Amino acid sequence: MEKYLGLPPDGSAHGAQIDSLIGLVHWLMFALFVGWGIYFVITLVRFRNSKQKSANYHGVRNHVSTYIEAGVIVVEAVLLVIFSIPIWSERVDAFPSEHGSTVVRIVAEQFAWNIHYPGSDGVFGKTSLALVGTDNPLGLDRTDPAAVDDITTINQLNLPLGKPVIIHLTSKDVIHSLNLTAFRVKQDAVPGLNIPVWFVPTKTSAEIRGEMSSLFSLEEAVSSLTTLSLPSVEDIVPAQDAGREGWLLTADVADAEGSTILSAGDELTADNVNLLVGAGVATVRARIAANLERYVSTENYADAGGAVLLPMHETLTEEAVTGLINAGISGVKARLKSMTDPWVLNETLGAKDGSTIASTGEYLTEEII
Amino acid sequence: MSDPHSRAAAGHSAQTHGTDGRHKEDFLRKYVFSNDHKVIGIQYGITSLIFLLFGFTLMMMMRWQLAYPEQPIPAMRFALPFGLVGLIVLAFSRLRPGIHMVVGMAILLMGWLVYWLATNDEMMPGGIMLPEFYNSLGAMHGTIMVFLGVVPLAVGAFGNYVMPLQIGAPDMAFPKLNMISYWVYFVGGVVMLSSFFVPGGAANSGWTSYPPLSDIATTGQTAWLIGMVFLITSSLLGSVNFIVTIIQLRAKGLAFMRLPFFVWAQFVTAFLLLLAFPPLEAAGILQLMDRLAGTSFFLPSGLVVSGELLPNTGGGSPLLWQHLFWFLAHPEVYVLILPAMGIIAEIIANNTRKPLWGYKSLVYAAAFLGFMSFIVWAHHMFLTGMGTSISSFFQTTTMIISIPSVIILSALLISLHGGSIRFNSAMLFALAFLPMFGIGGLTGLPLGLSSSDIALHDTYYVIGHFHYVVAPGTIFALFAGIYYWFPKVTGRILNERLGKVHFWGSFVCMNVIFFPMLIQGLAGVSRRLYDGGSQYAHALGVLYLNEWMSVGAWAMALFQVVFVVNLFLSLRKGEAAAQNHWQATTLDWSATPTPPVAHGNFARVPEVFRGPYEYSVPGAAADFTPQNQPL
Amino acid sequence: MDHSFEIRKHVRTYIAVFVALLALTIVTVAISYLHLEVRAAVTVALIVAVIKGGLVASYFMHLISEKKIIYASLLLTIVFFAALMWLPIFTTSDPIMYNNVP
Amino acid sequence: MEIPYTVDARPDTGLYNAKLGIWLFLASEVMLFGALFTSYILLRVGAPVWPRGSEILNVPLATINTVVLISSSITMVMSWASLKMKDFKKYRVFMGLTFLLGVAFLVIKSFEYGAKFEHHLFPSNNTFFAIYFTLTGLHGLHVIGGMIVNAYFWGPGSRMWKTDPERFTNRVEVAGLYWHFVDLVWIFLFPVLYLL
Ligand code: HEA
Ligand code: HEA
Ligand code: CUA
Ligand SMILES: [Cu+2]
Repeated sequence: MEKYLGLPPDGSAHGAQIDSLIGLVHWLMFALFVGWGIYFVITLVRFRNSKQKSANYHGVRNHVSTYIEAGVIVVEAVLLVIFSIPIWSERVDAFPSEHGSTVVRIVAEQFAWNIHYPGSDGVFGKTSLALVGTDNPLGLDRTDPAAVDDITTINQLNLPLGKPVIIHLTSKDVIHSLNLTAFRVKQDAVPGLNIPVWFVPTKTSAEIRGEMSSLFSLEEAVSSLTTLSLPSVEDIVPAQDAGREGWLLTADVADAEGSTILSAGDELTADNVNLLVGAGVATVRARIAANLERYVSTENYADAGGAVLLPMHETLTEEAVTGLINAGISGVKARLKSMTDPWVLNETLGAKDGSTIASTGEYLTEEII
Repeated sequence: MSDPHSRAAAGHSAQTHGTDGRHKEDFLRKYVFSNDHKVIGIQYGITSLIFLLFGFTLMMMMRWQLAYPEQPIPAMRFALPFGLVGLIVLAFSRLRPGIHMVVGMAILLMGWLVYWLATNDEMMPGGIMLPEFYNSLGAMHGTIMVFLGVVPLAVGAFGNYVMPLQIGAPDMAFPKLNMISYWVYFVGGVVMLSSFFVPGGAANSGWTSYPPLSDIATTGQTAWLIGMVFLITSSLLGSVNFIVTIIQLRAKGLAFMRLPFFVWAQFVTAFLLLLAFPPLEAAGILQLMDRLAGTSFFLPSGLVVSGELLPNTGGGSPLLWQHLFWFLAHPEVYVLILPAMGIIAEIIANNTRKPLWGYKSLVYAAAFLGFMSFIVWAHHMFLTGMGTSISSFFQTTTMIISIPSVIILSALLISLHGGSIRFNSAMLFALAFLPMFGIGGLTGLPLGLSSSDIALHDTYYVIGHFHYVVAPGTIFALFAGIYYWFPKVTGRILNERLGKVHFWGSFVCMNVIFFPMLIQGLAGVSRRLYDGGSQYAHALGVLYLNEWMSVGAWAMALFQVVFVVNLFLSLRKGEAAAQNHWQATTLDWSATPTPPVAHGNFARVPEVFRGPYEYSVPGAAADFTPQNQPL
Repeated sequence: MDHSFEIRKHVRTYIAVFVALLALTIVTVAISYLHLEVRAAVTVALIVAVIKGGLVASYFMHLISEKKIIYASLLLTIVFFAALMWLPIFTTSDPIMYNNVP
Repeated sequence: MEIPYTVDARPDTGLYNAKLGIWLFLASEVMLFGALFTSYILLRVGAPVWPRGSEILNVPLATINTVVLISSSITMVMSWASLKMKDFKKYRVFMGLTFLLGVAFLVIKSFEYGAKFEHHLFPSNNTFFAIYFTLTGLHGLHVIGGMIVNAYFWGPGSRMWKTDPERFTNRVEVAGLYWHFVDLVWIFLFPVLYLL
């Protein structure tokens, strides 16, 4: 059953247990649904009123359904007692000894995972709230002898293969969800609590990536690429609106005398808007430049003369897009970058309320730091 | 076809009222601040349908973002249908005050709100949705659907209108309180809607409003909390009223075990609302204190938000909120399903022309379900750091609670056997409910086992699970109920042909929308992602489904236009309904004219002589023997 | 005819209950000045409060001779209240077991 | 058509509607305050230190308030008993007293709050004060609600005594049940917040 459910690749020692439980439950679900489904369809056909002119007051007289219900109870009990509870117990009670394990601390915050390795001494340096700052998000006290060899990273977790990993998970602000999909690890990071999680990674990211590409047809993904259409991003903007950061002019703007005050590509900052309003300009042509760099073109684009403006697989840049607009091209076929480069860690790690976390960065290298 | 007596009685409420000077009521008393449970039921019905429509539209905007992240939203395309439908409804009003007028205006207002949201530069610079705004839409979609749409429709409208009729009561036990419940609900709804206009927009911490995020969220969250306090108060008053009515006002001879299953469902539901809602009210008060009075009920010490140490003293617990929230919210999901099951049971018995199979086991299962629903809540919290014993407790109770649902479903399925099944629109929706709820319920099982929940928690599998139960489940049941009782309420029948178009279209669309969610969920795609997972490597292979689902959702909207047109067309031009149009056995159809007597429901107090579903009794003259037919 | 005799009898009970409540109030306050250790203080204070609450409910609110339906509803409430109170406490007292000596 | 059992009890349940209604409402109130007590316990259990209420709150004032509320309960029950004995005058006296005791409770409470605010003790100070103000504040709101009802039955609402005395007696009984419940909540609040 697991095979047909399309579960993501599994790179952990315990993942197979979870997957097989998911498979088993789905067998139960499948049996119940198909069984009752067949019964349902047959009854509907057999007892339609065009065929069955009058109903039978008593209907079914046997109690077969009671046996089915008893059967469901038994199967559920088995799933519970033999599978779910023992698996859970192993996850939360049977922590491996810290000797022989890789121990890391992960402190979540909007929008990053702060990762703290104890270094060669195996002891985490002291941290203090007072020291927390942009360059020291963990508040690590470097004067503490235990902290000298500590290593901290953001959004990048490198772990050795085949050795248990113990993560001490907490959060600085809101609840986050640590979700390492390919390792069947998921745990809420709750501020104020320190929650331990453990697993044994058995595959490198390269291996997992390999499995994914064989698992999913890339063709399919490519055929569903989004089209980033330019004309609809272009818009007429009333200049007296406050500054519009992120909006770029698409044409030069001249004042009444005809001298250019702003040129295409300039951003509509508050200052520039004031300038325009001062010059009596009421509307300008502009377009939004939101996150263009996240897209990669999927076709070659050339101007009427055949000069290449934007080749395939190229990141959409300001110049390229401006060139396209100038050449009168109305849309670009593009896709989100992360599709070819799936292992770039996501920086928008949502909250548990909005729960998300990217999981899979470049984290599995052979050697521990 | 039309029974002359019933038409005359129907006329009573419409015309004769004004002329018979005895109780001349002004418009306000009669339609706005009415104490008649039927009018209040209709008020609930209209209001909640409009909210459903709005919740639906918020979802369509989200689905745009999920299908085409980073592309500007075509605001007009979202607002236009409202304009069209609103104008159609207004056209039916012939520009005279009345139901059409009110609803038409309300729909236009919603359309304007949608347009305003979609073109709001703060939330959608250049028409491109900000993540925060996506979060607002999600939180408000969930909240509106659950608390302002489905519950008021299932309980406030159907319960209010039908239950007193089915038990032979002249009204609810406390008619004034009933009116107050409605208006408190209305105010709560207005507060919720107005939160879109506060700085920072509407609440954006999910319908679950988990702190600390919700404690530090923008002002919209405060509005959400205040709105919730109103909604909870309304539900509490309503549930007291329901329970007292069912216990005290049953007609002579109507013993508990002769109650239609719908009444039982409402009875259990009322208890759930009564006892599960107060803890959320308490939690809401605590969160309001956190936000307004600077307390730290849900804030532990030492929080650093965007690099700043939070000034609160700390000492609180974020998980406390989760316990209080889910103590309500799990029973709440059964509040969403029980009335739906009640409706389905009525319609199945009626359209198979035979008694429900295993009436007693249905009743006991419903009661047991209600009881158990209070002690499974922490299955929503498996991943908050639970040890083995407590997680075993909650997964065991969760497995136990699935059994009564299996029993109810089995009984309803077996009830079909031996029937003479009429496939009218109401029955089609009711029948579709069974397998759809089946999928929804069955997908609850892997979530209920804590070990498999590790993989599935917070993924689209959860979203798929509960939408199967609430959308093609409950929403279908509500549609079925509307087709079934519309004649009772209005004296006219809904057009069957349009009804079937509505059914088949919705049925296909629902599955196109929600089945892919299960697939995405198994592949590990997280919920509440404003880009639909396009940044996830493991989502790669199932990402194309996003567009399918969105197209399904928009197609779904088209079929709802058919429904709205049907409602208003039939209200004006529909075929007149006979008194007992469906030849039903329960008192709502058999003991009162169609529509029922304006005050007091019954011309004569009915007396009950038999069980609720005496269809095709061997040797009886007709294939139905009404409950009030003397022995 | 009426039940005024019976009511008069009730009135005497009410006054007795009132006196008992006053006395118990003094008892709790007095005990609190003993500065018992927390666990004992909690136990005693709760026992006294339960007695007082019981008196109010039984006599002023006539629970002592109420109808079955009311008992049933209250019993249900008490059960759910107990669940609401104890299950979160059990949950917090059963966290993931990390019993690790490095 | 009249709604049945607004005055007389339904034979099989032995209850009139409002009585069942108020008890159900009180059941929901039990869950409301129950949830707050649960929060109290959870927060207290999780706190490294928890102040003793008796050391920072004004126990004498609260004791007086306890006595005030208990007294108001007895006057409330007496007002109902007076109606039962058909003594409307006495009813007015007892109901009036109940209301005044409610006022007294609130006045004392406001002194207590005032003193706290003067010492810059606010809900935001710590979890103890947070729960203290929330619980007593919510309880205070319930007292105010009860007083509004009582005032109504003392004044305009009492006209019903002339037209429908039995129904009026029932209403007073129902108002009384609510009022006793508010007293009952205080009986638990008092030791939990002030003494422990
Ligand atoms: C109406 C609403 C409703 C209903 C009825 C249910 C019913 C059930 N739910 Fe669901 N649930 C929700 C609404 C609902 N749920 C919501 C809204 C959420 C998410 C909240 C959020 O996080 O935002 C949720 C989340 C949720 C979770 C948390 C998941 C997570 O966040 O990780 C869990 C876990 O145990 C769960 C379990 C169950 C179970 C075991 C049932 C059982 O009661 C189901 C029992 C039913 C059956 C077993 C089906 C019987 C069918 C048949 C026998 C076959 C019929 C076949 C044919 C007709 C062909 N649900
Ligand atoms: C009762 C509850 C309910 C209902 C019915 C629905 C219905 C639908 N929901 Fe919703 N949904 C939730 C409750 C509900 N939802 C909740 C609680 C969440 C979680 C929020 C969170 O994460 O915090 C959620 C989240 C949610 C998401 C996930 C967002 C995310 O995680 O990022 C999505 C995504 O597609 C979605 C889609 C849909 C769709 C396509 C429908 C469709 O089925 C809609 C069908 C609707 C109708 C068919 C309405 C028809 C009625 C009319 C047309 C009225 C007629 C009007 C008049 C006569 C005036 N919902
Ligand atoms: Cu960070 Cu979720
Ligand atoms: Cu649940």
